[in-house]
Amino acid sequence: MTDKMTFSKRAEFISKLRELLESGVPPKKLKIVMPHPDHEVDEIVEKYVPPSKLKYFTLAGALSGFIGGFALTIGTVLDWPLITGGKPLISIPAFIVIVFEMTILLGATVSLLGFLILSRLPSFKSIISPEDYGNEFVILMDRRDE
Amino acid sequence: MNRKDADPQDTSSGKKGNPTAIDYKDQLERDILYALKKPTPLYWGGLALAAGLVIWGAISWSIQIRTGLGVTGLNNPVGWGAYITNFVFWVGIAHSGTLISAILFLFRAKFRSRFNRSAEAMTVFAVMTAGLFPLIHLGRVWFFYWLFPYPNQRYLWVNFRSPLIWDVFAVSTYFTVSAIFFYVGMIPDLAIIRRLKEGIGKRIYSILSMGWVGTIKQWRHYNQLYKFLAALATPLVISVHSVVSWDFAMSVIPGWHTTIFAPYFVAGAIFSGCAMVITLVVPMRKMFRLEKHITVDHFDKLARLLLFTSLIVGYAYIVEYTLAFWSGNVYEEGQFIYRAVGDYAFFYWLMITCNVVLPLTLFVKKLRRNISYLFVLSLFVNVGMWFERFNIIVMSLAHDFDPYNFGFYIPSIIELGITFGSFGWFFMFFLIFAKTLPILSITELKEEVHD
Amino acid sequence: MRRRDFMKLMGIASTASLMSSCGVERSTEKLIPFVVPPEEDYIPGEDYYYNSTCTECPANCGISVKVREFNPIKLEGIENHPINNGALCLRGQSSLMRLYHPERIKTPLLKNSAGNFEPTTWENAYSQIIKSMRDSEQNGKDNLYLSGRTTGSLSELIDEFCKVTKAERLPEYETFSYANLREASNIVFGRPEIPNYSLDKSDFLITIGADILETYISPVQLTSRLNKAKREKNFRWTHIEPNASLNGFQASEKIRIKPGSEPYLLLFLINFILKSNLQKNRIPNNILAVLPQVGVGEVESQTGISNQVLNDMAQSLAKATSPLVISGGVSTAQSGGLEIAVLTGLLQWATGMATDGVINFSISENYSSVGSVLDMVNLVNRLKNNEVGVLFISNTDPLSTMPDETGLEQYLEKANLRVAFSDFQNKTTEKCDVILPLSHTLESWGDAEPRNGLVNVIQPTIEPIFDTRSEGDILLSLLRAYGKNQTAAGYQEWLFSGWNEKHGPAFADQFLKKGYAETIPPKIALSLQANRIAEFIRGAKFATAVSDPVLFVTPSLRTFDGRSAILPLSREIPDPLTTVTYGKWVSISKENALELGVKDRDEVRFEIDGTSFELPVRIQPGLAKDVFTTHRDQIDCKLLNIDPRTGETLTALTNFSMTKTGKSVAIPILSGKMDQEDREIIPDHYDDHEMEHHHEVKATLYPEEKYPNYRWSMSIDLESCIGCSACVAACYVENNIPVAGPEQHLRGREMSWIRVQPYYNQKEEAEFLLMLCQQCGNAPCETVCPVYATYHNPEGLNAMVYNRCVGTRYCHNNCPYKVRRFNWFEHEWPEPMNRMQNPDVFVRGRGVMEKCTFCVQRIRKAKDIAKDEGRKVRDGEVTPACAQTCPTEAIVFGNILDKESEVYKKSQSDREFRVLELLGTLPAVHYLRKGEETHES
Amino acid sequence: MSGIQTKLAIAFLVITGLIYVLEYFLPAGQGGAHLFNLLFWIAIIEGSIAVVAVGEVTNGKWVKPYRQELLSVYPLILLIGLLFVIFIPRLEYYPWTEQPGIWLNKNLFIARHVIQLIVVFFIARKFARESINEGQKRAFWGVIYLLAFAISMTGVAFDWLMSLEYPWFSTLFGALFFIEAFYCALALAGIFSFLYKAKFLDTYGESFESARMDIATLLFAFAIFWASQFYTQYLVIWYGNIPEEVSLIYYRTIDSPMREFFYSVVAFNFIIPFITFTYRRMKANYLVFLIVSIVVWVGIAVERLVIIVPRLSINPLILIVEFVIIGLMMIYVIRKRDSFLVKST
Repeated sequence: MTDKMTFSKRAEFISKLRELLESGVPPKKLKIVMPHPDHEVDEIVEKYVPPSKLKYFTLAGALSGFIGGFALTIGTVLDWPLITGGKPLISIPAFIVIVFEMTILLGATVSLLGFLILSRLPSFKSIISPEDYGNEFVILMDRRDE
Repeated sequence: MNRKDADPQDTSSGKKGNPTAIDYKDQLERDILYALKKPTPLYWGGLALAAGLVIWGAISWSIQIRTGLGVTGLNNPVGWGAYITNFVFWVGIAHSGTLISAILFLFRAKFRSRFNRSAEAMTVFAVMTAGLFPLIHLGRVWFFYWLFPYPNQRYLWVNFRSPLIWDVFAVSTYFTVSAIFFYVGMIPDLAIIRRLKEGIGKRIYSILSMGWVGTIKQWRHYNQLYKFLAALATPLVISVHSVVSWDFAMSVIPGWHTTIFAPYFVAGAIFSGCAMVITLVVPMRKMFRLEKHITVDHFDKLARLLLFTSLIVGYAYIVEYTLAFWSGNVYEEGQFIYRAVGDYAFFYWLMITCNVVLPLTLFVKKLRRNISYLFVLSLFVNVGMWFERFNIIVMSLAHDFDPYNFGFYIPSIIELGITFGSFGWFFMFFLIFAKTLPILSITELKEEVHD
Repeated sequence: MRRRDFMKLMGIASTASLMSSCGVERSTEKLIPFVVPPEEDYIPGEDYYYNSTCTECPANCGISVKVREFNPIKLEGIENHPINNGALCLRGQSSLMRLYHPERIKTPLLKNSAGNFEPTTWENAYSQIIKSMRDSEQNGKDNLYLSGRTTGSLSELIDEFCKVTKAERLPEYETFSYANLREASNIVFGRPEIPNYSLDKSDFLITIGADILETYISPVQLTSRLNKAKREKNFRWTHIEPNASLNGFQASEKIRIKPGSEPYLLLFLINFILKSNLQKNRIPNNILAVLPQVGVGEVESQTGISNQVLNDMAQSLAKATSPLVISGGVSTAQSGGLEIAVLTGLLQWATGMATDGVINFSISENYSSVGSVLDMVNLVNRLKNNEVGVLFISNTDPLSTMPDETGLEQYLEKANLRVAFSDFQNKTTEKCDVILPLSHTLESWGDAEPRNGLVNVIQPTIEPIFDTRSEGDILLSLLRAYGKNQTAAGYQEWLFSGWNEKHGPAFADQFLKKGYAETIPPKIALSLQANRIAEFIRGAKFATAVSDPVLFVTPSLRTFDGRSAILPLSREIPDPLTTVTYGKWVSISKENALELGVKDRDEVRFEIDGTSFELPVRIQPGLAKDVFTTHRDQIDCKLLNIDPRTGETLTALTNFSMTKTGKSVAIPILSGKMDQEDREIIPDHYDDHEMEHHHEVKATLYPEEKYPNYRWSMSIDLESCIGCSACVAACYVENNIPVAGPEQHLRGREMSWIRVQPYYNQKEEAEFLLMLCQQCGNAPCETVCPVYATYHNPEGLNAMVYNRCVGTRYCHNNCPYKVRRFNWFEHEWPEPMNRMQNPDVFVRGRGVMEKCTFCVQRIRKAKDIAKDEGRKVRDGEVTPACAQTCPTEAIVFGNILDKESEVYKKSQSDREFRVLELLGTLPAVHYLRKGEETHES
Repeated sequence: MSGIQTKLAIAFLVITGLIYVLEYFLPAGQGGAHLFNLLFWIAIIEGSIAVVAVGEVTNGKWVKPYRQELLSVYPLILLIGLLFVIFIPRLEYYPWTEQPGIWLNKNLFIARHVIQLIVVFFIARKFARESINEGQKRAFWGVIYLLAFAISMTGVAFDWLMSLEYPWFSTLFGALFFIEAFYCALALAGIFSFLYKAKFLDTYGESFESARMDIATLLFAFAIFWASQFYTQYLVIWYGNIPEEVSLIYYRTIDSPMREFFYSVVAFNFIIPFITFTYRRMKANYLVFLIVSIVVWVGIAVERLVIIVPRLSINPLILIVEFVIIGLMMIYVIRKRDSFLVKST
C-alpha cells in the first residue's frame, strides 16, 4: 500500500521531503521521482543514504586498463622481440600513450556498466509499461511496515 | 499530453498570468521536441544532397580500391595528402563536442547546456567520419585488420611504437567514450520523448531510454557517472589530438618534427570544433525556432572561446616561424620560407587570414553578438583549418631535406570525391539526428528553471 | 642433328649438359614448365652462368649470363675480361630486355603488293631471295651485302657467302665510324685504324672532346683503365671540351674551349713541346716548315683559355713521363675535325707517346671493314643507276642515323629486292621487302673480335623465344638454298669446325669456359708519314672559333645512336646530367635561358636552312653560353652534314636561329633541384662547425645496437663515381623493379631503388651522389611502421617484409633520404618480359612499399654457402648488383665489423662522410668525398 | 604614496648594487646563480599577476580573496629589469654569441628584453590598479596583460634559458615556461592562504573556503597539465632522437647526480601534487596545501638549475644569498601592499 504525493512546486516538494526524512521515515520506504536532478535534494538525502558506489567501478576499470595496457605492450614486444629504429624493446615513453588510452577506455566503459547495475537499468518492467510522472516531483511512500 | 498543440508559438499557457515552473517546463519540452515534427521538403532535400555526396565518395573509393592508390595525386616525396588532411580535420571537429560537454561541465559554465547535445552528436559523427580515412589511405585496405593487436598463429603483433597504432587506440577509445557520453546524457530526455510519443514511437523510445524513471537513486548514480565521464573525457580529448599531432611530430621531417605540435593541434581542434558548432547550430536554431532558448549571449560566450583558441593557434604559428630562424637550422628555415613564398603560398596566407586575422575581429563586441557574422566567420574558420592541416602535411613533405627530392602534389578528382563524400556522410548523420533525438538537453534546461 | 648429341661428339658433355636447352632449329620442348621432369641433370633453383658477348654496342664487352630455369635473368661482366674487367654499362645491363622485348619481329615478314608486311615461312622467304638473286645475275645487276660492324667468324661467313653467290660485300655502316680518326692516323702513321689507348699506363691524360666515359670506342674499357690510373697517386687528367659532358666533371680539371678552336690549342701545345726542345728532333723539318706558328695571345683569344692555364697544361705535358692525348667526340666531328685529329697524332708523336705503349696499334680496335658515309654515297649512286639487284641490309639502320646528303631514303626503292636481317622494325626495315628476324645474341652461337688479338665467345643461353634465327644460320640456309652443298648443318657446327681448324680441338672447350681467347700480336713499329702530313697541313685550313651558337648532337650515354632506345630501361633511367627520363630535349646554358626567357620544359624552335624543329629546353649548369647539346636520337639526323674528305658525320650544327614557341612540353625531370642550397648533402669540407656536429652525433637516448656477426655496410667513393648509372640498370634487372613509364614519371613516381643525384655547385661543376637506402642504424622509417613490415634485422639491414606491408606510406614520409618506393599500381610485365624476373626476389604487388636491401638475396646465398662450409662470409664474397657492375669499383660492400674488410678501411678514411649525419640515423652507407686523401688511414 | 615609491626605488637600487657586488667581485662563476634567480622570480612575479588577470577575465570568484596579495608583487618587475641589466655582461657565455644570427645577437637581445620588461611593468601596474578598484576596464586590461605576459614569458624562456643550449631548440619550451609561471603563482596563492588564513577567513568567510578549494583544484589541474606538456616535449625529443635535439636531455641524464635531479623534477611538479590532491581531505588541509605549494616551487627551481648548471657554473652560496635577498624584498613589498595598492575611495 503506497501513497503518492505530487508537487508542482519544487519548494514544497523539498520541504515535504525534509520533513519526512527528519521524521525518521527510513529512506528505503520512499520512492522519490524528479523531472531533473537537484543539488539541494542531494544534500538533504546525503545525510540519510550512503554515497554512490560508482567510483569503485570507475577505479577498477581504470586500474585494469592501466595494468592491461602495460601488459599488452610489454608482453607483445617480448613475445617476438623486433628492433625498430634503434629504440629499446621496452619503449616506455611510447607505450605510455597506449596505457593512457586503455585506462580511459576501460574506466569509462566499466563506469557505464556500474551505473546500469547500480540503477537497475535497463529495467524491462518499465520498458514494457513506462511509469511517467511528467514534470512534477513525486514522493511514493510505502505504508506497509514489517 | 496531446502533441497537436506542441507548437512553440502557442506559449499562451506560459504567457498569460504568471507562468508556473510546470507550465514552463512543459513549454520547454514542446519547444525542443518541435524539431521532431514531420520533416519539411527542405529537410528532405538536404538529406538527399548529403546522401548523394556519400554515394559519390563511395564510388570514388571503390575505383581506388580496384586500381590502386595511383588514382590519387600522391607521389614520391608526398606520401600523404588529402586523406590524412581530412582525417585530422574531422578528428579536430570532433573535439569541441567533448570540450563543450566535458570541460565546460567541470568549469560549470552555464552556456554549455545550449550547445552540448548538438556538440556531442557532432563529436560522434565526426569521429565516425574521421575513422574512415586511415582505412581509405591504406595501400592494401583489405588488410586493415592487421592494424589491430589480435592473437594469431604467426605471433605477429602490431608495433606499439608506431604513432599510427596510437591513433588506432586513441580514436577508437575516443569514439567509444564520446558515444557513451552522448547516450548517457540523453537517457532522461529519451524518457521524456517516450512520455510524449504514442504507438510504435513510444515503444522505440522506451527501449532507448531503458525504462528510465528518474528516481532519486537513479539520479544520484547518474550524476556520479556524468561527473566521472566528464573527468575521464577531459584528459582524453587532450590526448587524442596530441596523438594525432604526433603522427607528424614523431617524424624527423622539418615542419613536422616540432614539440609544440600537441598543444597547438589541440587548440586548433577546439578552434575548428567551435566553428563547426556555430556552423551547425545557427541554422538549426533558425529552422527549429529555438531563438528563445539559444540566445545571443550564449553565442557571445562561444565566440569568446573561438577567439581564445584562435589566439593560441596564432601563438603557435608565430613561435614555429620565429624559432625556425632563431635556430639557424637550414632545413627548418628552408621549410618555412617555402611555406610563405613556395608553390602553396596562397593556401598558407589563406590559412593565416582565416585562422588568425579574421577571428581577431571578435574582440569587437558588436561582431561577437552578430549571429550571421559569426556564421560566416565560422565557415571561413572551417576552410582555414582544413588548409592548415593540408599545409602542414603536404608542404613539409614536398620540401624536406634533400633538394633532389623536392616535389609537388595536388589532390586528384578521386580524392576530392572522397573528401566531399565525407562531408555528405557527416551531414547525413547529423540531419537524421536532428529529426530523431532531442537537439537540446531538456533536463539540463529544466534544472535552470526555478519557481 | 640434335645439338646435345653434337656436343657429346665434341666431347664436352660437361658444358653440354648445362646448356641443355640452347640450340638452333629445334622444337621448344624445353620451355614447358617444370612439372615435367627434365631429361638432363639440371637442378631447379640453381643459377648457371654462361660466358657470352654483349652486342648492344660495337665495344663487345664480355658478359657472363646468369640463367635460371632456362631463362637468362641477369648479365654481368666477365671477371678480368681484357675489355670490361667484370663491369658493364647501363646499356649492357639493360640489353637483356632486348631479348625479351615483346615488340621483336617474331616471324619472317614479306611485303605484299599493298605494301604491308605479312608473315611467311623461312623457306618461302629464302626462295624469294634466291630467285631474285638469280634474276639480278641474269640481267647483270649486283647483289650487295650491307651490314653493321661484324667481326669474327660471322664476318668470314659473310665473305664466303658473297664469294659463292658472287654478291658484293659493301663496307659496313656504323653510325660512329670514327672516319676522321682513322683517316688521321692513316695520314700521320699510315695506319687507317683506331689504336688501343692504355690510359692506365699514362700519368697525364689530355682528352679533347673524347667522351671516354660515355660512348667513345669502348667506354667501359676506357673507364676502368682510367680508374686504374686514378688510383695511382700522381695521375692527372685534363678534359677539354666545348660542351658539358659527363667526362668534364670527373677530370682533374675541366677546361671549356670555344667550339672549333681546338687546332689552336693543339698547335700551341706542339709548338711548346718543340720549343721545350725535348723532342725537337722527332718532328722532321718539312713538317716544321709548314706548321703554323701561333702566338699565345692568339691562342688565348681563340680558345678562350687563359694564358697560365695553357702554359700549366703545356708544362705538365712536357714534364709528364708518359702523357697521353686523345681527341674525338664532338671535337673531331666538326668541319675542322680531321685537322684536329691529325694535329693530335702529331702531338702524340712529338711527345713520344705513340711509341711507348700508351697508344697501341698492334691491338687496334677492329674497324677495318667499317666504311663511312662516303661509301653509302657510292651505294646511292649505284642505286641511282639501277645497278643494284638484291640489297641485304643486315643488323644496321642507316636511314634513322645517316645524314640526308646521301639521299638513300628516296633511292632505296631502286634495288630489286631489299632484304633486312633485323630484330626490330626500324626506319630501314620499313623500306624493305623481306625481313628475316634475327635471334638475339643470347639465343645464338658465334664469336666476336672487338680488337686484334681478342676473340669473345657468343653462346646461346636460351631457346629462341620467337621463330627467329641467327645471321649465321640464315646465311648457311641461303647458301644451301643457293645450291652450295653444305657440310655444316647449322652455324654452330660451322663455327666449331672453324675454331677447330684455326686453334685445334682443345680450343673450343677452353674458349667456352673462359669466354674469350687473347693472343699477343707482334708489336708494330710506327713511323711518321712526314710527307703526307706536310702536304696535308699545307692543304689544311685550320678552322677558327665559331662565334655564333652551336648545337652539338652528341651520342647518348643511354641510347647510344638511338639503337638502345628500344630498351625500356634506357629511357626509364634518367640522363645523369639533367635527370630527364623520357622524351626529347635540348640542354641550354643559364645565360641563354635568361636571354630567351625560357625555363625548364619551355619549347624552342630551331630553324636551320629552311627546315625547323622544336625541342623543350632543360637548363644545364656548366654549359657555355651559345652552346647547346642534344642527343643523336633526339633530332632528325637528316639535318647533319658530312665531311667530304672522310665521310665523317658532322654533328656540330651552326648558323641556326632559335625562337621561343611559348608552348611548354611535359618532360619528366626527376630532380627537384640541382643545387644543394647550402644544405651540405655532400659536405664540401669539415669546418669546426661540422666537427661540432660530429661530436654531437654521439648524443642519443637509445641503447647502442649490438650486431652479433655482421653489420652489412657499403662505401661509395665519389672520387671514382662517374655517374654513368650502370648500377641503376643493374639494380632494376636484379631486383625486378618495374618500369614506371613516362606518365608516372611526370607524376613523380619513379621506382628506382638506387639513383644518381647530380648537384651543381657555384662553379657549375656537377657532383654525383649515389642515393640508395642507407640501411640506417636508427632508421626513422622502422619505428613508424604500425605492423612491423620494416624492421632492423640482426645484420643491420633495414629489412622490408613485403607480405606484411599494408601501405600506410608513413615509412616513406619519414625517410630523410626518400629512398622508399610505393607500388601505386599493379605493374605490368608484358609477355615475355616476365621471364626475366629474378626468382630470388619477391615481385611486389599493388599497395606495397619497396626499397633496396643491399641485394639481401645475394647475402642469403653467400651465407648458405658459408654455413655449409662452417665459416663466416668472407670479405668480397657478397657483391650487390650495383657494386658488381660498377666500371670504376666506386661501390664497395662488406661487413664493417670485420676490421680487415675493405669497407671498414674505407670507412676510416678522412674523406668519409655520411649523408645527413646530423640526424643521427647512423647510415650504413659511407661516402668518400671527392679529393685527395690528406693522410693514409 | 610617493613615500613608499621612493623607499622601493632605493631598496631596488641597493639590492641591484648588492647583487652586482656578489656577482662580479666574488667568485660567482659564470653567473648561473644570477640567471637562476632572474628566471625563478620573474616567473612567480609575472605569474601572480597573470593568475589575477585570468580570474578577472573569466570573472571567477576564486580570485577575489587573493587579489591584493598577488597583485602587490608587480613593482618587483622593475627590480628584475635592473637585475637583468647587470646580467648583460654574462651574455658572453651564451654559445650563440660566437656566431650571432638575425634573431640571436647581443644588441637586439638586450633591446627587446629591456623594452619588454618596461612595457610589462606598466601594463601590470595599470591592470593592478584597475583590478583592485574593480574598474569597468579591468577585464580588458586583464586580456592586455595576459597577452603581454605570454609574449614576455615566451621571450624569456627562449632567449634567457633555451639559448644557453643553442643550437638546441624546442618550440614548446616557451609555452611550458609560462605554464610553469602560472603554476608557481598558484603555489604562491597556496602559501598566502596559509599565511593569511585568519585575515582571509574573517574578510571573506565561506567564499574564501570555496576559493581556496578552487585554487587547490587549479593547482591539481596544472600538475596534470604541466606533466602532459613536459611529457609531450620529452616524447617528441626522445622519439626523433636527433643528436642536436637530444643534447639537452642527453647531457643531463648521462651521469649522476644530474640524472636524479632531472627526473626528480617530475616527482616534485607532478607526482607529489597529483597524488596528494586526488584526496579531497588533503586539499582541504591548510598545512598540506602549504607543503605542496613549496614542493612545486622546489620542483620549478630544480628544473631551472638542471638546465643552467651544465652551461653556466654556479656558486651555491651566492645563489642562496641572492635568493634570500630577493625573497625578502618580495615579502617586504607584499607586507607594504596597503601603502601602494588599495581601493581608491
